[in-house]
Amino acid sequence: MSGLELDIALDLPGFRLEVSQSFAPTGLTAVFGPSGSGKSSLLRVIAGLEARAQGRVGFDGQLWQEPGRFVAPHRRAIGYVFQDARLFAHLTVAGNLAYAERRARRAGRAPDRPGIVAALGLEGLLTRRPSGLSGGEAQRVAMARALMTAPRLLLMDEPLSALDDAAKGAILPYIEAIRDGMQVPVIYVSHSVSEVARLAHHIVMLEAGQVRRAGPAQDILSDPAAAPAFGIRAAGSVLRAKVLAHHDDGLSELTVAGGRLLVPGFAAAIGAEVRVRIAAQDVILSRSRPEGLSALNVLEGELTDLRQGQGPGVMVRLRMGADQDVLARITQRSARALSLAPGQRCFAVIKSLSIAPLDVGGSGAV
Amino acid sequence: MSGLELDIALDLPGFRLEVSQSFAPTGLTAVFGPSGSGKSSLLRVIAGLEARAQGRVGFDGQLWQEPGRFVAPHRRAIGYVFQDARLFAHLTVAGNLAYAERRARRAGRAPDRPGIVAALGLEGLLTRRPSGLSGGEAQRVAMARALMTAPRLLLMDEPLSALDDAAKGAILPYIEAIRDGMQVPVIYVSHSVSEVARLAHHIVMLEAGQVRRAGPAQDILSDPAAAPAFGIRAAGSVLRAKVLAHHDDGLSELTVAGGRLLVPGFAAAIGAEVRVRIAAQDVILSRSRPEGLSALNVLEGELTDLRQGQGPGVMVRLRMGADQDVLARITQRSARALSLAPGQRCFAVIKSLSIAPLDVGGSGAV
Amino acid sequence: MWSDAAPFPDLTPLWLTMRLAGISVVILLLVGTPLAWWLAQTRSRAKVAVEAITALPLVLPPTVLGFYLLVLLSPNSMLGGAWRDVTGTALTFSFTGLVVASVLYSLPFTVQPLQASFEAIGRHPMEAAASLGAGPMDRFFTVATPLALRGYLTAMVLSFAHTLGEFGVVLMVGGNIPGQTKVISIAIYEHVETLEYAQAHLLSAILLGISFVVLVAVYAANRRFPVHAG
Amino acid sequence: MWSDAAPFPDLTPLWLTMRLAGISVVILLLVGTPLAWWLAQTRSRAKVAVEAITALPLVLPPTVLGFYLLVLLSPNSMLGGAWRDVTGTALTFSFTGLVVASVLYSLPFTVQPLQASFEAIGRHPMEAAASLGAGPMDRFFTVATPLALRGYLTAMVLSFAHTLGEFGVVLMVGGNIPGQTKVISIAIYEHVETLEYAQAHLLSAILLGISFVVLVAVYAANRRFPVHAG
Amino acid sequence: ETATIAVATNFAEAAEDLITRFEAQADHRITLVTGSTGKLFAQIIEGAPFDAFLAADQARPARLEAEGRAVAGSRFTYGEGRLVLWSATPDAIGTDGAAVIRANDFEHLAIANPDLAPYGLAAKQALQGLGLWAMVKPKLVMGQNIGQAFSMVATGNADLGLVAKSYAISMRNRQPGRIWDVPEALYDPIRQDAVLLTPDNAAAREFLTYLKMPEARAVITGYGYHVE
Ligand SMILES: Nc1ncnc2c1ncn2[C@@H]1O[C@H](COP(=O)(O)OP(=O)(O)OP(=O)(O)O)[C@@H](O)[C@H]1O
Ligand SMILES: Nc1ncnc2c1ncn2[C@@H]1O[C@H](COP(=O)(O)OP(=O)(O)OP(=O)(O)O)[C@@H](O)[C@H]1O
Ligand code: MOO
Ligand SMILES: [Mg+2]
Ligand SMILES: [Mg+2]
Repeated sequence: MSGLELDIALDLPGFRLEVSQSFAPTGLTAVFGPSGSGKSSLLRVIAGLEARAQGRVGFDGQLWQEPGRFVAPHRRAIGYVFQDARLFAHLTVAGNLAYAERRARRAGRAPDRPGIVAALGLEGLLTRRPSGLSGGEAQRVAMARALMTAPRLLLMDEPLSALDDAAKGAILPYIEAIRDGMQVPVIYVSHSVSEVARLAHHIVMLEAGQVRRAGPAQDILSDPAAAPAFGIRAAGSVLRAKVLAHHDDGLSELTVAGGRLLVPGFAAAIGAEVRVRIAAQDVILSRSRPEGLSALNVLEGELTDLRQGQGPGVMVRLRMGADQDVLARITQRSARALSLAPGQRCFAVIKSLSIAPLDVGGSGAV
Repeated sequence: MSGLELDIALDLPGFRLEVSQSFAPTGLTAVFGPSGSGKSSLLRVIAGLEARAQGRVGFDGQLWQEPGRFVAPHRRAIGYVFQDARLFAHLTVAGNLAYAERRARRAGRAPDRPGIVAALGLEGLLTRRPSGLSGGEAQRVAMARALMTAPRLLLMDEPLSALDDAAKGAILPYIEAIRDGMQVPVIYVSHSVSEVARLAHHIVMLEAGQVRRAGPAQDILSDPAAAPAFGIRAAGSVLRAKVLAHHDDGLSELTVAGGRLLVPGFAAAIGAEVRVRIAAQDVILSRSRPEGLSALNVLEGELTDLRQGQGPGVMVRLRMGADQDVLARITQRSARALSLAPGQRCFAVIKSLSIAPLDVGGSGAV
Repeated sequence: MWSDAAPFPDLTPLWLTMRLAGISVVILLLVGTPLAWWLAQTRSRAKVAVEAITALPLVLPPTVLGFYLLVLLSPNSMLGGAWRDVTGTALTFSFTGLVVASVLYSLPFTVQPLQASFEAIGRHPMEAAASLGAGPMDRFFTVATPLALRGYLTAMVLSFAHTLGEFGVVLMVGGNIPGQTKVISIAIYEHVETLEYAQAHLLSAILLGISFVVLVAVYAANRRFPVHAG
Repeated sequence: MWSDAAPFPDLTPLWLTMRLAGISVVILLLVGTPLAWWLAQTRSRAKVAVEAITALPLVLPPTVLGFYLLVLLSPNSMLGGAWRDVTGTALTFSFTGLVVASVLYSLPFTVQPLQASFEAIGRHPMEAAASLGAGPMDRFFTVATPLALRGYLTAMVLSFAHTLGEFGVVLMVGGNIPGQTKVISIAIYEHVETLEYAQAHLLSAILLGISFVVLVAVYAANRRFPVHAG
Repeated sequence: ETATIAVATNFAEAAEDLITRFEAQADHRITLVTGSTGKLFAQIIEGAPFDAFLAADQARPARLEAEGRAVAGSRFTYGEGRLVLWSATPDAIGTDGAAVIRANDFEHLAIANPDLAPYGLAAKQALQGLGLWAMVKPKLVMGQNIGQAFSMVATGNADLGLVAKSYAISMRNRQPGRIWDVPEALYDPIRQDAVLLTPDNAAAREFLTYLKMPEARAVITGYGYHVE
């Protein structure tokens, strides 16, 4: 199975989008970039909604677009969550969902209606007209409608931007289930680093219509060079972990290279592989193993490099094992005070609870 | 000067908004609540856009609404950023801005056009039609248009939801300038805790059309009982601080009750009062003063109470001085291991860089 | 002039008219919809010309248009001749001819409002429908049509009413044959011309009354199933 | 029947017609706009009835409507009498009378498309304008009107074209007085009736040609300054 | 002085000719307004500014006179219309038009509406007189006036028409074809009356007087009308 292959150019008055990029056939690819960088335009090209786009679009061995050939949007079996909700004003919420479901079934795909309605909390809204929905409600309905197509490729344009954390927390597991359980590749536009960190296996960074960086989420999120683009506060590392135990006091224990981690309890089978994101700024460094602190997680590793950023910070990389790094962002002052230098053994102190629930996710297919 | 006084009820099919609340005459009041709780409806009532609303609305000594009296929306001198951008499709970006400016000037108010255009980064967009704007661009134009009314009261409905952190970082200081410099009260709907924490002097929490809590931001954000509503990860404390020095290595030093804090450098006069927000989950506790850590900030205080939450966490309150508390969220396991109990002297370890730039703001008029 | 006792007028023309108006409106919608849709979508340079041509039948006085249609549809003409060869009947002086004439004459009243409301929909809902797997015909009927309901209403009201009142064209092309092409507008006209004012008033009142009831029903239905804009 | 040499027809009726159509369209917009706006906004129960009544002038055959208008506007009637008392001139058989009749007859073509496009705007842009300090009149002219441009176009095209071609009403009310009330539709009609076909063709061609140019200009202008929907 | 004169459509061509001649010898200007007799009548009742009325029948001028809308005693017959059978197809009509109709080898026969137009009534009477009314009735198509009936024949949609002779022999008729004069015994004379509407308009009064002069009568005869 091959994924999405793009080699396209789109000229809009005063803006040019030029993307030549392969997307993984499974997992979630986050498209990240500043406002106006061409994220929505990219999704439109993939969906076949930009007649002006030049070039090639291929998906799963099929050519959707090449010179002289153009597969119409409705034949691409995509689900598209638009940045604006675009609900049908003449249909109720239930009617909007049924619109998608009917066509999916006709094409031989079977969406899980009750599951979607429940995941997005739409039970009470089904008889409403779109004009009677709040902003967040409309966004949830739009997402449900796209899911109701049971798509082969899911395009989501900032689907959670109008939602509060509680609603996001209810919806994200459902997106993960689609991403992993249904093996539907997802292309996900977002400007929320925590969403990207939790969900993405791959990241494509756009800037002014061009791909600036692209690659596995783990690499990009832990690459100090990429940090400025995400905002320095988003830098962090992603560790592969194995579930060791679930404890009575609500904590789950994981093994990672370099030690063990206690994280807020979550549902996963013992032995399952998961990913844990550790934000660089949540890591405290110590030359000696610290004692008497409330922080439960201390990992030991080798300091491989220090990189001076703009501002008062230094990004420090600790190697825990093959391919497993932890990033720590500390002040220059601290680095001097601790006389940090490459080659030293160091301890990373991580407050268990600063590993956000959002940041523990299924392993996906990185 | 008296602020906004509301005593209103609004019946929509299947939803009732009932709010009786005074809003401070200066500063920014964040309206916070889950999707569908009535935040947008509340703004609509204040703006005079809900003809169905019953009751009284008063602002600045004027009665905008009471039985038998209704001041039309265009006479209220408000600025309103709608949740959807609502730009005029028949005008360019410049035309949209001029529309607001012309009417403001006619009413004797003088908006700062170049300042607004610059703050929102609209220089390159002025000749565009709304249909040619990206989602974030449209949102910025909508915000600029509302600011161009030079309003006496600014209503903003999730104005930054479509924007990335970099754009937010550019816009927030401008909102602060309006809030403080122009003494325009702002009512600000948001579901972003970091925005609320940075900007709000007051918080009104809505739930199912009712006010659940209301009060100074500092109290509500540091009240463990309110934490669940914000999401446990949003809990934290706000300390009053005084700027002591700006150091060469890019750090600024503040005095707070309980000690000194080093934070990423920011612009403020020596001696100025600022507010510092410390997220409860970013605090590590220790019974003894810790040594050899990269973390620079250690505050000493008295443990006043421990509160067991849902899940594996415990919220611990340290009293630093009169009215100045630091909240720490740690695991039960740690609390047991450290044998924490009220009355003990404790040390709070705070990574300087976990005090987010967004969380250091002007002191406002709390 | 306002006589009180008068023989009750023959109502055959009324039913004939209703049939004509009904059939014409149906055909107008069938013909006008694709034309309006094309006009709303196309970026062709021909668009402006086609738009103008669509409105032109209105410009000619009905009787004169009727005269030209008489020439155009006559069995001696290419068009009328071909029709006769195929169907064995003439287009002129027949109910079918009336329908053709009415459709031509009322076409602008159907096309213009439909086009305007198709244009007002914009491309967003259609894009959403496409992304949900709806093909062009599918989304036309399930999205564009319901969203253009107000345009259909306007189109139907204008063309229905216009066909009822239309007279000059119908007279020329139809030949005023009782029971076949003598519609109510001709009947009322005749009563007026022959100074049978009482009967003219009565027929006018009936026509107005029925039309009023039909229109109120249509508008009330429209009010019950509105599309909530914004 | 298609003669080649014919005296060039008198063009006075053409200019008269253009004047009539121009003035009528202006008055129709002035009268139709508030009516359409009211209809688009109101939640009154009377709305449906008013909507239906607005369409009723269409239902009557033009000559018959003309006859009723003749009776209504005649100096012998209350209305026409009052007009004569105030202005010193009669409404019937005058250019003013023609304008009144044209406006009445073409009103539905103005009101219906305007109402439809006002309704399509929805309340959101108007709310935004109010929040920016625009009062009701202000926002009507600066927001509703430009957003309803397509409706104005339809209204103008339909009423302009209809006034050009209108004939029965005008003939009855105006009395076909050369230079005063003899509009081009009547002139063409007369040429046809009196077998002056060549002149009828010529006048028709001129009328169609001018109308085509006007319509193309209007549509092209509309294309140049479009409101981008969604 | 100027006068506005309302003339029934069928007489329009002749009236134009007469006005030209009249204006050449008198110091008056005449404005011609044409229309169907019924319409002109209704307009006169409602106060139309016409100074004289040349109708296509006798009934309406008489009624105007009776109702005091016309100058008493001014009414007179200016011409008598003649009915002919006419077809746009050359040779469709031989020497015996009645036989052509009787042969029933046509699809449509156009007449003016008998309820509205005097020529229509005459056509009906003629067909009844020939005993052919019931036979042709299903094939009749009707114009509201004689001009429309003529158009139906001229465009080839109706094979035959019973129309005013003035139309069939008009200089403007480009398909003269063959005509058959319907015997006068078959229909009541189509007397067309004129009446003065405003007593003090010299132009109108003099024009009506002119119509009775031999010169005018010759012109009228030339357009296919009978003048007593
Ligand atoms: N016209 C209406 N008819 C019926 N219900 C409505 C209407 N408008 C709003 N509501 C309902 O009122 C409730 C409050 O809506 P409101 O838009 O104020 O929510 P909100 O707090 O702004 O939510 P969000 O964060 O999702 O924008 C919602 O449940 C919504 O569905
Ligand atoms: N129809 C158009 N005409 C001209 N420019 C356009 C048009 N559509 C989009 N653009 C421009 O193309 C650029 C990319 O737009 P796009 O919507 O893809 O941005 P985006 O990355 O999705 O931004 P956001 O995060 O703000 O939604 C923007 O600068 C936008 O102004
Ligand atoms: O000239 Mo007539 O009166 O219409 O037949
Ligand atoms: Mg976008
Ligand atoms: Mg809202």
